Amino acid sequence: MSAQSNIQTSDKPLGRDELAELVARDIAPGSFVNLGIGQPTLVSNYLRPEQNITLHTENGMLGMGPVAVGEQIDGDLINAGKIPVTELPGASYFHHADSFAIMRGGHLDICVLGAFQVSATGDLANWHTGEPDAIPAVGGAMDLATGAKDVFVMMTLLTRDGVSKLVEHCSYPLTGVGCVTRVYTDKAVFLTGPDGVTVRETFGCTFEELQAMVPLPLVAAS
Amino acid sequence: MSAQSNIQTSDKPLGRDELAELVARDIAPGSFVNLGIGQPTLVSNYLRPEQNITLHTENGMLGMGPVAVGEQIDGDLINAGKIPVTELPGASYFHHADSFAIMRGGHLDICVLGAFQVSATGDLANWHTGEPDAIPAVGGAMDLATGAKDVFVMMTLLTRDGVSKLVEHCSYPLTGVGCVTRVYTDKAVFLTGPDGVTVRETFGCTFEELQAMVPLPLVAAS
Amino acid sequence: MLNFIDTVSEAVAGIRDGSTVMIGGFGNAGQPFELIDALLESGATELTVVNNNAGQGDQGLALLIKEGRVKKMICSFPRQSDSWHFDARYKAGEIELELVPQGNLAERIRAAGAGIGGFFTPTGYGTMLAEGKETRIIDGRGQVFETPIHADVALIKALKADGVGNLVYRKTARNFGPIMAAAAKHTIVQVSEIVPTGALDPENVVTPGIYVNSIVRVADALGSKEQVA
Amino acid sequence: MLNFIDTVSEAVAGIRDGSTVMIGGFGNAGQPFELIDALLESGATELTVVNNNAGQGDQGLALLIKEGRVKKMICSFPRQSDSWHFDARYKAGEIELELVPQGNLAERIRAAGAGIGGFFTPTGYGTMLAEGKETRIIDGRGQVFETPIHADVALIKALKADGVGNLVYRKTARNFGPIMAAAAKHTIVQVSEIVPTGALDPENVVTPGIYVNSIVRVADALGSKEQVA
Repeated sequence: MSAQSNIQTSDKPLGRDELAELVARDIAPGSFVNLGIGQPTLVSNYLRPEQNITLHTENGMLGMGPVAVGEQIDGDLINAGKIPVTELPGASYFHHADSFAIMRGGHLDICVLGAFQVSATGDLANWHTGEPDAIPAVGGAMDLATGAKDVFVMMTLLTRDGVSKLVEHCSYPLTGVGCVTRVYTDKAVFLTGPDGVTVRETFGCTFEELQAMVPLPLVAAS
Repeated sequence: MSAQSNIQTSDKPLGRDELAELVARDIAPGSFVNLGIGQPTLVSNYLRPEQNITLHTENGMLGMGPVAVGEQIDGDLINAGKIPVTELPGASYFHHADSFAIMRGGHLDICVLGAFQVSATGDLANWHTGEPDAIPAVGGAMDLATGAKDVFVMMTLLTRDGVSKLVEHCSYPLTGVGCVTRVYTDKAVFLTGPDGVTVRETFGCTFEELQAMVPLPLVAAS
Repeated sequence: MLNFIDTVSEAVAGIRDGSTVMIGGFGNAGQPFELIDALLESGATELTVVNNNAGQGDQGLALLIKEGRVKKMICSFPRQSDSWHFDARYKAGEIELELVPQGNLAERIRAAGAGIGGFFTPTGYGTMLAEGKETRIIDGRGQVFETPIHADVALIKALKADGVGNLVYRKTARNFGPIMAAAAKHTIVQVSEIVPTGALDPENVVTPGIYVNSIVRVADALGSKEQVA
Repeated sequence: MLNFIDTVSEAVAGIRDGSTVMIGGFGNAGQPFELIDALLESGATELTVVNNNAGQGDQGLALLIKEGRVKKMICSFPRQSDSWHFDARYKAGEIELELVPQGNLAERIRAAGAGIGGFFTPTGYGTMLAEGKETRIIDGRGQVFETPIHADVALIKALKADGVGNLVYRKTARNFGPIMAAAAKHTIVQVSEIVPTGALDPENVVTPGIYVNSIVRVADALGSKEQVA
């Protein structure tokens, strides 16, 4: 709608790995970060040692290293997705209440989560389809959404049916209210907040083409 | 008032050490115990190794040993009264919230506290004289009174002016409501509860003589 | 009182029908498989089970659910690729589910052990998991009132115990063990090793012996490093 | 962000007038005397101080109070045989006192670090320390609503830090350190020793580095074993 500034930074939509690389680049040095199960886990592949990022896993560890392979695999050392992982120097272990105190007490700088939908005001829906016969499972999603200083979402902008997942109001059951600060999608990066949605950059589409896909008013970053 | 059973077990009032020895003997083997500052601390002198009692100190330790002497003295190892103590095999250290979780969560079998007054229904007053110019200080008294499974009080039965500290209703500010289960005094051991006060044994007085000192109806143990 | 017990069967023998049983573990890490198997053998039923998940594959808690011993699950994440026994019971309406955000689950268990009557937390505010619950705005944030989860029994797994019941754990297998030990009336622990009193550094004890009632040694426990690697 | 700082003066330089400052220690054990002295030197005033006590003798927190830098004390046990500086200020009406049962003090500090908006506890129910507070009956017991205590800064003392700020403590000097580190926006730690990252066993870390902002080494700290013995 608003300014015509050229914020298109890629001539194609971003793939999952490109998007993960972008998120990784945007994490400030020295941050404490929790990467949600699924697509957000890819971000860890692109964190550079000089960024000095500490990864938290909610099942009780700070200083989580890469996925374990071969001889490293240890059933007592897993991440929140129950995948065997490794331990970096400077790691620490703690019990579940202490681990969630880190999340809920606002000590994580960033968590990166997948989503079914994000609303214009940063509401997040990522835990339940709302279908009557679905078995609900929430895990630590609500604690992360509510507790981290910044909540980044990674998702495709559109469903397989071409419907925007960035919405005026979420139709799926909420995970948290007004918690999402950034949305990284294959087609654009959105900054969400109480004043609405700003588009930081677009990938493979112009701002106007993006606006046509999203059913809520967007503002281009200046 | 009631039965004439002979419950006098000593021909003289008990001294502080005799009383401490009696309390020590009454603690069940294997108990976890917190001894309050002052007179209750004497109890530790009479605990026998075969009783296998574990002492808790609210500043963050289980398995506290005797007072430290000479080379043992270590400013980092003190009890709740800030006296240097020692560590026994099997000890553990923890922070203040974890330490008070032990007390408040009902995990201590017994705490032994001093008192200004105890009421007929087990109300405890032991932290504040209520005088307007007194500097109030409560420490862990309310947590102990409220949290331990059994609260034993050790005190002289009478004030220096000869007034009973076992009272119908406390006139001093309360530490806890209905929390005291036993009162050990120089003149008698009282069992308190919602149904009133039973005298287990008397020292240096008969039940009738005791009743004459205490302004509330007593029942002799049968 | 602390007891060292020879067999897992004896350790769980006192668990009665209708008990609320906390079971440690997150996924397989820290899950006390041998104690759970013994509980299955014991025949105890109509149980309310507190665990982060609702069983995986064909072992441990999953079997307890398969055999119809679990009346109600209190957990945060029942649905997994291999949670077929829970899925079947749930879809058949044969098991009750109290779904709790994982942080609320941990904090509610901790609250029970710490003597907290209830607490307010922002987690879950404005979601369907807060429906019917008391809420209030504190410091400008919506918060939900959550209550402690107490249990009759906790079954947990630790690495080592000493002679007074102090425990240490191993890596992320620690998870719910320490808070469940504190929240249950009776805590039963399976350990890989029992060491002499004094062999654990008092600075490094994770669960003090005051929280432990029964200890049984299970040398080559399922889910340990050797089993998985 | 974690910073290793050369001097206690630099470490406390950012503490502003009117700040709420948590100070670790129970009695002298764990009291960060050198950081407190530096705070005194810095001239910061109108402070609200959270500590179990209100200073002892003529050192540390007692001097801060003597010099009139403390507007308000939040503590459980101000009155001691050698708390003459607090006593004098208090009797002169020159210092405000919020008296908190020690367990409520610890739990309220922990609540701040853990993101809890408030909690109910039986401690203090029916006493004058519950006057004016919300109460309710939970499971048949009277309980009092208590709120978190947040702070701008925590000054604490630990034994060792590694390169990422993980801390271990020594014996009962641990006391309030771990919960204050989590409750303050900015945590400043004095340690006896800084060890390489990897030198602390991850199983034995008491305060993870995420809670630590500034570390300064004070080799021969007051109140350590050598000083007392």
